[in-house]
Amino acid sequence: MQWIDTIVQGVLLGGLYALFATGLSLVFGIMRLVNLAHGDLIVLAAYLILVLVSALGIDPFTAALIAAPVMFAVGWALQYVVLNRTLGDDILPPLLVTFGLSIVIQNALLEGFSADSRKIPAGALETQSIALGGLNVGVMPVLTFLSAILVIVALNQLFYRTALGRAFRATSDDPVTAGLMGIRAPALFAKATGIAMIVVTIAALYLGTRANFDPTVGPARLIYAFEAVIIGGLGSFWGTLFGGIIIGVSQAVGAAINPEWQILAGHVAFLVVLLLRPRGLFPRTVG
Amino acid sequence: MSLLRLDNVCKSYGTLKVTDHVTLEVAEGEALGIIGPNGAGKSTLFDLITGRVAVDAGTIAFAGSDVTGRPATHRCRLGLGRSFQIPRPFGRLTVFENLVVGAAFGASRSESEVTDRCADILRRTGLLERANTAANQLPLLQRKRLELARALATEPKLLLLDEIAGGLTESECRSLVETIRAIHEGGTTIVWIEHVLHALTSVVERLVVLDFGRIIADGKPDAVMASREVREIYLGIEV
Amino acid sequence: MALLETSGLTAFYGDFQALFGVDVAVDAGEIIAIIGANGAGKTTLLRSLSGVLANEADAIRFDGSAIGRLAAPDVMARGIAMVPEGRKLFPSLSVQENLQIGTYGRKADGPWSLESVYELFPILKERRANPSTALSGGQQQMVAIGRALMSNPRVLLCDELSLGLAPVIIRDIYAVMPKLRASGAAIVLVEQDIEQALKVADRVYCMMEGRITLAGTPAELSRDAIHNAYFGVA
Amino acid sequence: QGRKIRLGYVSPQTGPLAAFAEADGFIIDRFKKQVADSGLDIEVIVKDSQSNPNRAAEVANELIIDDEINLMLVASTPETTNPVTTTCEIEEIPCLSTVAPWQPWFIGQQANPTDPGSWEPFRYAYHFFWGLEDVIAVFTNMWGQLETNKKVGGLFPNDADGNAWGDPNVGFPPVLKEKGYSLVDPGRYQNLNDDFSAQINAFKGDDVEIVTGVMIPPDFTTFWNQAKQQGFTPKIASIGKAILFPQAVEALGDQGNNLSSEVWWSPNHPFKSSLSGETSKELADAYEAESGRPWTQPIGFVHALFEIALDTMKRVDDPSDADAVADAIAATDMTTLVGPIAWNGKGVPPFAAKNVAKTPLVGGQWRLKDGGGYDLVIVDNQTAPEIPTAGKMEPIS
Amino acid sequence: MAPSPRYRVKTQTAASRISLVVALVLVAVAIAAPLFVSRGTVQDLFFILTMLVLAQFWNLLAGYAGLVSVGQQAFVGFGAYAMFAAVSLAGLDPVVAILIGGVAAVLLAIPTAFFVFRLEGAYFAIGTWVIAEVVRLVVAQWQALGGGTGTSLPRTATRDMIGVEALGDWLGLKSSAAGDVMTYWLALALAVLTIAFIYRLLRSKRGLGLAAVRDDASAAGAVGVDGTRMKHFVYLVAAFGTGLCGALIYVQTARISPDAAFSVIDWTAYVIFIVVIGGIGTLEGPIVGVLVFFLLQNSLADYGSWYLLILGLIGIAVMLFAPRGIWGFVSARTGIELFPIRRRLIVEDDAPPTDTPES
Ligand SMILES: Nc1ncnc2c1ncn2[C@@H]1O[C@H](COP(=O)(O)OP(=O)(O)OP(=O)(O)O)[C@@H](O)[C@H]1O
Ligand SMILES: Nc1ncnc2c1ncn2[C@@H]1O[C@H](COP(=O)(O)OP(=O)(O)OP(=O)(O)O)[C@@H](O)[C@H]1O
Ligand SMILES: CC(C)C[C@H](N)C(=O)O
Ligand SMILES: [Mg+2]
Ligand SMILES: [Mg+2]
Repeated sequence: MQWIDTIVQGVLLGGLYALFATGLSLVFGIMRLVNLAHGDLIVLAAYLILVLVSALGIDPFTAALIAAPVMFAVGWALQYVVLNRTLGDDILPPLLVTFGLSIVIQNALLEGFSADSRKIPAGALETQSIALGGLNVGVMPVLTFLSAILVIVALNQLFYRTALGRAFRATSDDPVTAGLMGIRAPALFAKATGIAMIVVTIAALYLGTRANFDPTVGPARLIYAFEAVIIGGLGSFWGTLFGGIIIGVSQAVGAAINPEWQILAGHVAFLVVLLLRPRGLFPRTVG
Repeated sequence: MSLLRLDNVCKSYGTLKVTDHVTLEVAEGEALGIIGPNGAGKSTLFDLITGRVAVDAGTIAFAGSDVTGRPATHRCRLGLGRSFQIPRPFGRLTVFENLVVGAAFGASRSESEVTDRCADILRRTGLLERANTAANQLPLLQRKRLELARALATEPKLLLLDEIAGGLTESECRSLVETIRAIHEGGTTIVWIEHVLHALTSVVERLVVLDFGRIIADGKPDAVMASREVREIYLGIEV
Repeated sequence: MALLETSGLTAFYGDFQALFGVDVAVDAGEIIAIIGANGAGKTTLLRSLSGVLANEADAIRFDGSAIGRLAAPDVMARGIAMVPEGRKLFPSLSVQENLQIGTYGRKADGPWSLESVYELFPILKERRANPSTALSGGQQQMVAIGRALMSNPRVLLCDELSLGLAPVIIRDIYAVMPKLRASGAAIVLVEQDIEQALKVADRVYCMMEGRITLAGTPAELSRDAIHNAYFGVA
Repeated sequence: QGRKIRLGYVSPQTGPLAAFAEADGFIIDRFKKQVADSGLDIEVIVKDSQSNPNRAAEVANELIIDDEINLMLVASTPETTNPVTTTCEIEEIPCLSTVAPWQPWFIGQQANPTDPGSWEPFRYAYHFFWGLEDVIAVFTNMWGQLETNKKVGGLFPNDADGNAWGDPNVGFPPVLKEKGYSLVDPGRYQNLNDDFSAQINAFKGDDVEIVTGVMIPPDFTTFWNQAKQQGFTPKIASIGKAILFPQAVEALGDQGNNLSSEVWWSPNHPFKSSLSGETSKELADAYEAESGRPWTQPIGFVHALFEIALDTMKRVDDPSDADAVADAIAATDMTTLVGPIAWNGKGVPPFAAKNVAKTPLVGGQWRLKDGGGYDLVIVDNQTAPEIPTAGKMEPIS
Repeated sequence: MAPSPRYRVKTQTAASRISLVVALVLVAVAIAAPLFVSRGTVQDLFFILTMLVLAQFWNLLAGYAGLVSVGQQAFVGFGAYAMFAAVSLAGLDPVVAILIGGVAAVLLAIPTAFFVFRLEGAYFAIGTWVIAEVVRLVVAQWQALGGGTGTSLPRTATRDMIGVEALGDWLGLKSSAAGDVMTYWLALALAVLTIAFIYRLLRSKRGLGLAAVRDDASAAGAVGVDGTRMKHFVYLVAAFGTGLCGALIYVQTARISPDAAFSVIDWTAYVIFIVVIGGIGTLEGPIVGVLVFFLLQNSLADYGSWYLLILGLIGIAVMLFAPRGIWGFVSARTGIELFPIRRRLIVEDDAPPTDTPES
């Protein structure tokens, strides 16, 4: 029973990691852009939600709804004005620019909000739980997991069922030929980052209601998010969820053996997967 | 005695068969031409021979040893030199340094002993004035010559040339032919992929035609060129 | 006045000049062919026309306006579609999606739609759910043509339709040219396969080393003249 | 007299630990004014550790070498105090340190922390704060006020504080055993942990009624919410560090009620500033009025740090004589805002007696106010009866 | 083939001959520096030199071998911990322990190379980062060295370091200052040896092969250059140098903890910043970069979070507007190279062939 509980909690944790990772996966999959500021953007969105909650007295879910279009605009502008200029074969420019951005966001937030540890209040929801045949699972973790699935289903619909999704895939295959189809890669990339920022807002909602955050906590989970993306395979959203679950379950199982091995177990699982499948578990075939 | 032997070599990219059971022998000292439509798998054949791309099936033997699974570096040191159809110079190195890389690594020599040889190759390929230019500064035609020069610097027993005559003026073309003839006469075996037929036929003694990854003709140039199939498929000229 | 015309068009790849003052013109409903050896600059010419390579505004005029400076998506939106050399299908997209994406930047009324393209190339309808990589070269070429037609272009640029295709398939592909012309589009064909080009073209330009070396109707041009222009002196 | 005295001060003004230093500016500004009145010529040079141990060592070096300070002051968490103290000890510069339990400060700077035989006292470094034995006493006293099964769950991270609290020799385990408590300690976890299910399962499995530990705020929130979600509510939760600052407790919504923690300083502490004569309450009120933010516990200690610095400097003839300054620190005997300070070895084991002076510690509980927000109510003072209590220990409902 | 006297290869330029002389003078001045500069300056120089060494090795990896690692802190931390173990637990002299730090880093690099060389590009970058995290987490379990708490060097260790006492007597310094001078000289030696080694490597046949692999790995394979071996070699060398440097840094700091020693920000992010600002793929770049970084840090560090904010903005701006860094910008305009590695062919009896600098 305890092991089942461990696995269930690990899977739910994986949902959180997948939510952190999906925006990253989107941007990485379409533009091959490694965004080191991803975690900080999540924290930025969390502050935005917090401000809306405290200024307007609304609940966090409504606030996230308002924050999402704002973050879309932030992402759009960021990609259009800055990040598009770093794209190319060399991975260093995006790495360095987003790292710089990470430092800038952290310290700007520090100036604006101080180092206080904050939390988005979610009221009674925070501690509610559902009894599942002898197991108690928290409502919030379940909501987080369901949101991850919802986000992935929605992104898959967008990606595989709409003209915009076709354009994303085509541009990611071959931006020059995509131009011949009338696709403006810079604007399209900006849209992709905008959409990634909507996912970031959802991740921020759960990060901010789950535990305290301060301007510097962004990078802490970035590495798990990257691991989830890479385990899943470039550009596969379900793969990213699966990657998140692998990390989450490994951590939970590691912790159940000894909390000293919790984080280590996640990393080791990542390395083992890469050892066996250097391109991840579900790589999208590239022609 | 055959220097290179391909035995039922196959290669597919996804569902596309690019090399389809190719069996081919090249004798020591021979000059062989390969022609065929775009996408017939000519360059891929070179990739397979040099080990840039791994075969799906079949074996490749060079200079008496089976090199099928061996890395490109190894094959180069055994004496396989090639030029790339789309030139791939070491862009930030000078032209001269590009050759030194070939001579020092491909021919396993120390740097100090290769200067004269590389300079001599540069002179013969008409690149001496550009010796100290960064390779990414060269215009296309000189890049193609650099491909040839760098391949020569590895002191190959077998030289694989991939479309080096395209876009040359008539006199340039003639001097290129002279150069290649001289290399051949110096004892180097040559396999040459070329669309500029008159240049090719003035050097090679044997012509192989590739279509859809298969060898569809193999023989003396005149005979091959005269065959109805080749004229239709390759030249697109109705007889 | 011609529908699409260039005057003194030049093109560079870095320091390397690939086109030296090229003048060509296409009228509505006309098929012109551009022939020449490898590396003559044919593809470069089409890449300039389609906006992939930037140019002086006035070097290219389309329907009365200077479009040389426009980027590929803007050129495409005005009605110049391209079938690129080597087909360049999107491997992540299915056959049908490859066709659909042709309308992304231009949705114009006209004879071409998913149905009419499938009618033109029935085999594609059968394979519409396949990934585009799973098609034979000829079928891929059909997708590339269909994809360009989907936007109902006013000018269709075709780069080496016969590239790597078996003669029979080439014949099939060229058989649709009259249908395309009948639908009202002007067509620019780039070809190494001289015979095919001469058969369907109204006018022919011969290129060598980035210049037009010969122009005229197929009837006006002798084989020898073409051979000279094609290979230099044989 | 009349000689220029330079004090260096290192604290984490930016980064994750910045909350500890938020009142620094307030205290130092007032200190400068008060010094001016005293007739001494004292300059205070402040450096930011950026919450980074590498940076802390670097700025300590700068203060010593470039600014040629006579006395180093350092505060707030072992991540700040230890690199600075180590540097001072090597550079032979007197160093006064606080706001870190003395064990992670003292033992954490020994070359081999696992071998007590090898531990050595410091020549120039002096520390004042409480120790683990105090927090253990305070916690067990609070727990003793309520009826429990005496099963304790421990949450100790693998950092300086966590390792000290969980240490099998000097930490909680031996004392709890002696006092009849049984401890469930699943092991050292990493900070910024996302999942405490393993610990919660272990606690549930062993029927734990008391939870204790020293955690960073996000981790405690994660743990606390998960515990409730997974149906685990202990009677008592006594947690160090995480619920130190009122904002952190407020972040818990109404889930913070009756959480308990050690109290090192509060406006109710019956001590006065030797600089200004203000009571604790007056100083806290002044801070709240000036900054518009609630008082925090480090205020008393940072203030006391400067009190001792001034007192010491008044007693030395040549501030640049490091040995004289160190000896003067050792000879301190005064009452500060945080209580009496003297390095007389009282309550400290012999190996650390020379370098550590202890301050009183009591226990408190956060109580939800009617209009929202929390009050910190002192509920146990058996360890320091001079500090008045304002209520009794209550179980978490 | 009989050598003919007509052709000659030349690498030096007028600028490089001058710079060699200047460099020798500078090194001589640097050796003597502790005699006439303040202790603060000696420590600043120590910081500059050690960051320079880290930057040169990262540059060797990323700029010359195309291996963008964000996990070099693994070697800094591991080298430093090995040094601590050798000093605190085995009682060795710190100078010996520094060497042990370097060796330990290589021993760590051998198994990790096996992992990371299965990955490419961004995957390689993330892979190196994860491995550094794993090493940090494992070292944090090492209780004898303080686990997650960290530990300090025995106070007497640096004092008793070889030569420190003699040095102190000779210069009339107190032992901590003499220790500084000693570690400074070690850093100076390490930096000079690092630059000399990398410069020699780049001028050697191996360096030429490395450049070829960087420019086009596939073409390099076709002319006989074994790219995999080349990259392994560079990775191991960089690990050794980085480990040595990490050990040296922590001899001076005397206090270690896993978070500090394996800090991705301090030992990799700032190092990347230095290399990129200065100019990646040149030996001069890291030198320029470390000076700029030092000046920025010194002039801005008192502005709290604004310092880091501005640092971040400068990094972004340089990458966007001068992607080849300050030195790249200068040398593209002036053609100056202080460490020329280009082999120029000189034809003796003709006029020398014309030179065109690379674009
Ligand atoms: N890496 C690859 N992945 C997928 N397909 C490939 C790859 N390399 C080559 N091809 C395909 O293999 C086929 C043969 O290519 P190859 O370059 O060998 O032709 P070729 O005969 O040299 O043609 P050309 O005369 O145009 O140079 C082409 O259809 C090409 O698109
Ligand atoms: N991206 C490029 N960079 C540099 N040079 C190029 C590039 N693309 C083409 N060239 C060169 O420009 C010239 C014209 O090329 P282009 O592709 O237009 O010729 P083409 O007539 O289409 O030849 P083909 O029959 O081989 O398709 C050639 O010398 C070619 O090698
Ligand atoms: C990978 C590193 C260069 C930076 C890291 N992501 C951080 O922000 O902490
Ligand atoms: Mg080819
Ligand atoms: Mg072409």
